[in-house]
Amino acid sequence: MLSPLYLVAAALAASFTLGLLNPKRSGAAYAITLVTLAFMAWVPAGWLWGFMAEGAQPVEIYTAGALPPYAINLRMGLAEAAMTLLITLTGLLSALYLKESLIKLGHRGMAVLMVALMAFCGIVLTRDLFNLFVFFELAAISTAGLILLSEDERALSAGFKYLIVSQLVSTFLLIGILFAYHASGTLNLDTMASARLPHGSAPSFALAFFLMFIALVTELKPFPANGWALDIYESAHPAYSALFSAAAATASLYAVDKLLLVGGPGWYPMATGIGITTFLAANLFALPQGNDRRLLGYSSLAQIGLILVVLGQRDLLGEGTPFIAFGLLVSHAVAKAGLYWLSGLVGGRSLTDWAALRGRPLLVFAFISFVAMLTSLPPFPGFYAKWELVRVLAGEGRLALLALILIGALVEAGYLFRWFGYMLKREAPAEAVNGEPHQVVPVYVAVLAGWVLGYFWGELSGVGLGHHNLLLSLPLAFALGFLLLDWLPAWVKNTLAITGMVAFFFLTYAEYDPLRLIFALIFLIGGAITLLASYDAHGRRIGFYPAAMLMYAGMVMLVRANDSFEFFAAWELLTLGSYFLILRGKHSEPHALSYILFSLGGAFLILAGFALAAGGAAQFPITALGQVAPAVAPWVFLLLATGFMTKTAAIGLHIWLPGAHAEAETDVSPMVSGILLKAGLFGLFVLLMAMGKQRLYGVELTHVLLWVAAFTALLGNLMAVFQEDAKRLLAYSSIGQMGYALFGLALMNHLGWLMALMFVINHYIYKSMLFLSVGGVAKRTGTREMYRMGGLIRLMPLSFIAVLIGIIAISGVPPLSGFGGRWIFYNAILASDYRLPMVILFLAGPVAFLYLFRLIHSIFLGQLKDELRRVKEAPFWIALPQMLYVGLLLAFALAPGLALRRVDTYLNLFFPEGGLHWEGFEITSDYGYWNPVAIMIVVAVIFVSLFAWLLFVNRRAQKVKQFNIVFSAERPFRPETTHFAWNFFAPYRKALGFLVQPYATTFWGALTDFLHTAGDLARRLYDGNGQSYALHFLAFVVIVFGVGV
Amino acid sequence: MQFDWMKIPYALLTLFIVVNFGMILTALVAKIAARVGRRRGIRIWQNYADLFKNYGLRSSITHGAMFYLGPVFRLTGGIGLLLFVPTIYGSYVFSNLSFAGDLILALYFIFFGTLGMALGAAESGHPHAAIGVSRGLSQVTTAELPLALAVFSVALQYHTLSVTAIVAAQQGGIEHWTLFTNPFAVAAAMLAFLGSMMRPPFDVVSAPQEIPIGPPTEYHSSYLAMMQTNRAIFPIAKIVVYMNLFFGGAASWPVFCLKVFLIYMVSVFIGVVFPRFRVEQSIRWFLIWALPLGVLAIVLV
Amino acid sequence: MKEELLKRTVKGPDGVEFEVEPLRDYYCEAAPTVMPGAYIKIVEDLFNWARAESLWILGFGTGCGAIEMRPLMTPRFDAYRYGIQWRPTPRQANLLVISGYLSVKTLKRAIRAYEQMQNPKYVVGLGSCTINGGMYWDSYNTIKRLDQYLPVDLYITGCMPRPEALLAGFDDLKNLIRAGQAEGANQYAENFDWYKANQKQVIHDWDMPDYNW
Amino acid sequence: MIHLAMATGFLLILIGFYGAVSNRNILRMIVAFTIADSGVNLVIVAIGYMPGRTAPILDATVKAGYAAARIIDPVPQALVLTAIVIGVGVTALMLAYAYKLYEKKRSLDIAKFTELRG
Repeated sequence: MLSPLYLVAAALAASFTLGLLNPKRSGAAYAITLVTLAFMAWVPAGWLWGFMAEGAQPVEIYTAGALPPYAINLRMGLAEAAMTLLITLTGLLSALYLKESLIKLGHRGMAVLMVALMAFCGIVLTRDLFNLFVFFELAAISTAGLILLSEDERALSAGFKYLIVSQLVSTFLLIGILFAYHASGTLNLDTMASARLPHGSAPSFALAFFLMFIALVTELKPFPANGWALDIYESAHPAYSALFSAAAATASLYAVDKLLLVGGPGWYPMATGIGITTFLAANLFALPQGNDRRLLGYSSLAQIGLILVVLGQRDLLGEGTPFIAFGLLVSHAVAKAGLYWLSGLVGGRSLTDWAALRGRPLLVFAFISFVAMLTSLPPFPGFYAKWELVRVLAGEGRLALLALILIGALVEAGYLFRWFGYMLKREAPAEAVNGEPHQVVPVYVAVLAGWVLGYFWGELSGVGLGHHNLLLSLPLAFALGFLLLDWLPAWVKNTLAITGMVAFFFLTYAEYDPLRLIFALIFLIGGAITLLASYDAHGRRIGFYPAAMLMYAGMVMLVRANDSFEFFAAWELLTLGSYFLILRGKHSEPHALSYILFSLGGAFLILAGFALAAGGAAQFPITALGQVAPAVAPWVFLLLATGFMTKTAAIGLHIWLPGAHAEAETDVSPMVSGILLKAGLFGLFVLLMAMGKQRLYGVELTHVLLWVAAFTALLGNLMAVFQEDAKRLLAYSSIGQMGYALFGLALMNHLGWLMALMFVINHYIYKSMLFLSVGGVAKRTGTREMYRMGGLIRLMPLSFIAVLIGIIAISGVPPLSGFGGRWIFYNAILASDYRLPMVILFLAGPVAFLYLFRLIHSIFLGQLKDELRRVKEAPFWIALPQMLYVGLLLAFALAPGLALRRVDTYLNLFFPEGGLHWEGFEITSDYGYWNPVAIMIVVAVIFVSLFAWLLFVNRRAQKVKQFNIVFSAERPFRPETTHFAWNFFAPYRKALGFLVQPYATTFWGALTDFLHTAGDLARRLYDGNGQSYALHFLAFVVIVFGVGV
Repeated sequence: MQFDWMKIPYALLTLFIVVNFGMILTALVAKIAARVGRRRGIRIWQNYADLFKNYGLRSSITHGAMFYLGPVFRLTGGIGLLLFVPTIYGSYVFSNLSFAGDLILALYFIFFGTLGMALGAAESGHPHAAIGVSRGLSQVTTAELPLALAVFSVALQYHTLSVTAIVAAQQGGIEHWTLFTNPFAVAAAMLAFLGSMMRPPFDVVSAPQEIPIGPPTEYHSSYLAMMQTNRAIFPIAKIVVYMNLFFGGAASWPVFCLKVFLIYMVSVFIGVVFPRFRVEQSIRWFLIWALPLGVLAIVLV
Repeated sequence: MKEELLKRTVKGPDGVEFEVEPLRDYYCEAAPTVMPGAYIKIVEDLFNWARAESLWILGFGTGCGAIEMRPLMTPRFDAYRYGIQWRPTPRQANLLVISGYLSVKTLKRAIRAYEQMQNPKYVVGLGSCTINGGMYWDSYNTIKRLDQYLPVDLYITGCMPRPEALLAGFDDLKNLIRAGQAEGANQYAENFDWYKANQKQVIHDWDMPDYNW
Repeated sequence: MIHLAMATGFLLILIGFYGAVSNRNILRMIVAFTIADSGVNLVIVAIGYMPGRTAPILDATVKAGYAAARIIDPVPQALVLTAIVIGVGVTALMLAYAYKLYEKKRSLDIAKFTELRG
């Protein structure tokens, strides 16, 4: 292991060597620079390896031949090694990225770059306050120098603004250091820290510390003293910005951390306060940003603010602090550096210009990996860090802070995912991305590093907290494997996917309890059946399979989860996967965004709920939800239930669903509707099984759920009635159906749960079938608007049969399986304590007829249009699963016991009373009885006899065509004017339309508008004037002083 | 499972009786309504003539498979509804096929015919058919609501969903009828009854003046004959449900005939007096007048 | 020929263009056929009785004589008691009453309505105008003899015939039906070409298929 | 004496800050910052000063053995040298910026360089 001093020495030596070199030999100078930087990276890499693998001990490097405090000392420990490695690697990659511009600038530029990196390393390594100051000044000067060398002319003024602020900062820092020295008699951080106790209370020391602290914190660009930083981020060369964002911030953070060591816990609240304010403000201001680099700048400020919060929570986090802080830091550094490098490849500066990346799948993958890292999604380090942070904060009752962090994170996810949507969906600029290898390689290295770090954090989390490494779980690995296989043709991948899912089910089916078995069946086998439709796709379908498999993996992991961590990780994975799937739709960009935002919001609620429930415990089995302390239990229930209901689109939280489900691709809609929605129900099942009834302020929460569910069912159905778009209609219908299922759960009795399960199965079958069928029709007709179709029954008989069976089943008419659901429903409500919510649900039932009839009539019946006369039946692979579903539906209608009987017995564990009795084909409850086979036979016999009779008496019927209708002795003009389909239920709208005013949409729209407007107004604070920024800094100092001291 | 094959001829016997009773009853009712208009009205056997005439028509057309199946669905719905409910209380012969399911089966089977008929009518491609269906479905959403509440209330009251058990609970005198033990439920249900009998003020579905007879516009010949058969069976079958739930059921055919006739007459009385509601008016009417009764019924039971 | 009945080229959703010929694609082209009665005589007799006792009139007033039909529904005449009622759709009606003069324009509608009724179906000509043109005998725009265009089973004379006369006429029609002599529909099918030629002779803007199913 | 020096130092800092935020001319701002720098240096020296002691130079008059009690604190004295050097560096850099900014817009008004904002 080489001495850390080489970090400084090598940089200086190389810089001076460059000065001696012939200025014309830029190539050689560049080579020297690269070699030096590589060497500089090698030094900490060796140390890190030593610490991690060989158990080396931290070393102190003494200078000037004397021991501290009489001389400056440097320290190389695990943290230092990691940070300097991060810094030097970023530097190396940036230098690589900067090849052309460095060679053009000549050796001066390279020297400044090396000095800057040296200074950052110095800040990390040194244990001496004044030395820290010197390194900071060096960093400032070299940073300003780098900016001065930037190509963008605007960078000049940005650099000057930076210098103004750094002058102020250095003044404060210097005075602070000197007074601290005066008060403590030492400049050595460790000595000062140990000397703190006697002197700590001295006001002069406190003041001195405040000056130092505020100066160093300002280096972290806190709100509002950060306008200068944004200007730099926006105008500097992206490689420099990467350096500032990743390397400089790392160094400054560590400096603040070291200083806090001196200051002690008394200063933690101030750090927290500054951090959280910055986090929230920066995220808010980023919301209306249109410039990519400035947006990244805001995001950087926010991330650093968050890490400052973590440092400020050191008193709680204790030993765990580095795990969390580093997790967030590396996520931020890797992602931000990567994104800045990417921004250099994109020609335009508007967010929508990033659509240029679309032609390069690897870069798209890089982009989304970075976004996922920034939003702390699994399996990246930030995810583990977020989980840990929230767990501890909730465990110690710092709930307000927790809420603020989550809100800020949601806003951040908002603008990042919006950006991602732009990238994938907006019109690509004419000029494509043509990254040179030296520009693309750093990006790839960053992506790779992100994934490796994800694995590494998984391992750490396994060692420290006993969690599973997510990347090692089979389903996720299987899903990620498709990333590597994406070059294969779609049908090969489809076969692999189906095989994998079916095989996994057969490998594991013995491990599930009856309830989970149902869900596992739907997720795995059901998913495989739905995937059959994907054979219809041609080509390679880049990106589809990783996304789909990620979603399925998430769902499988959800069913298999034992503790809250696994559950939550699975939840986020399935959310992410389904988001990608939904985003694939042609016009789905805004809907996918609203989906991911609602889902993440819900996920955060779940996260908070679990954390609250765990009360700080590292391991929290799902089953332990039942033993949560009574004081917090209702709140936990509330958080988790709301979180899950975001996924099932309960009313008020439903606005994401119609667009997301309707705009998705043909084979994706059944996945996200028929299968994905069940994840939310599974969550609710798990929640209610563990927690049962909860009371909050005397209100029984399941009762509230009951009302919410009833209104969801009613309004979902009502809204479906007024849709012109077939897929939107089905989507709204799903909202209603989920309302029914939720209602069953909230009834909190045996049959209610059985009914919910029945809806789970039924809804999976018929909604998958209907979405496929309607999707096939839409594919053939080129429209989703029902009134443009009509009369397709003859041309698309299979699709018609699927829809026919589907609507009979949904409407609950015997003899199909929907009736079973209704029958159990009646028995369940009879056993319930509540009566009034049923009124709403009774109204919802017949409303379903309206939209179902409209669906089948407007598409398949009525008048066929000119241009659709030659439409063909849906493609084989889309029709095949439909027919399978028809078979499944009939089978389930005949023998519901196959699926339900075991669950019925299983539910006795929770509700011993009120189960069903299964005798032969007859099903009996406490109230009534039902024999599906008998019903089927009776209906079939009557139907067939009558049909035969009609065939006999009507044997000479003349088949006529569509205009052979009586038309008041006239004839129809054209099919378009004869097909009664548009605004089909006009009188109904007149009577009950007031119920479907889009209040929820208005509310959420107003909220986002408000956030946007607030951010847009507030960011005018940064008026671009260097003097204003100086004033901001002074104001910041005064405010922090006033509030904190 | 043991199945008593004799149930099939027994069920057919019920069917036979009810078809004929229905034919005559509807003619009788038409005569009564004619009398209100000071006419003599149709002959009591007119329905038979019409039925034979329609079967006797030599030609017919078809618009497609669903159009063809529509009347089959319709009549299956009527016959099924009749047979899933025991007709005569205490009689094994006339308990029909009620072993297949309870009250809920009957309630939901009502929609079987409606749905099939709506689909068949829609395939004819005639806009009036679609308009009629649109109106009918819109109206039924709120018209059925009070009935659903009443049924819920009755089931709560008797703690069972078995029709036989509900009738049994009402035996022993008129004061045991649900009509007196749970008057709000019966009131609500009877208002719903008005909505489902295709008589004024709730007959806008087939509104003969503006959308010539709505859904069945294109139906004729044997299709129409089947629908006529259903027209004879279905109201009776429905009234049987009402009778069993609210009016003590019937232990013999004479009582059956009397009760069915009287219950039928409720809708006739209202129908001949009141003019027609538009769809949105009837929706509001049911929500404002019938729904509160239903809610009262389930709250008070 | 009306524009909407002309051949047109349309483009399907898959981008392929094809021709739509409304008269062929939207209308059934089959010609009417003669429909024999039931094979067993007693069945046919039963049906004829039922047909006679269940006369469903198409509610289509073609001319001024329609005014005389309304009173039949009133308490004074109450035709319902004879098994007569009105139907709003030709599909369900089996009696077409041509109530008075028939302008060429209306003739087209009357033909369409007639053809859309089901076999067996009956035509009653009401008033002298349907027999010889009546007071419109020299009009350029009304037809003079109905039976050249539609197979008439019965004429009820008068200008106008009173409701009582109508009732008497319907009674006669019942007798004809019961006797199995009201086979207008089959007659129409048998002499289809002749009827069509007559019809097309007066109707110059023939914008419908030859037989309206 | 110390207090006077320190007060003067702080006064200079304040004057410098005031000058920096109240003058829109970039050169004047730079001058203001150098004034503030001087103030800082003065403060540093004042902190290290102890009344009645001598300069921290070990020679014949100040024996090494007694030095601790006889001389003033040498550390601030040393630090101030570094601070001055750094100050000079920063000032030079700012002047370079001023030159370049002037080249770009032919103006030294800080308020004219606000194209980056929001």
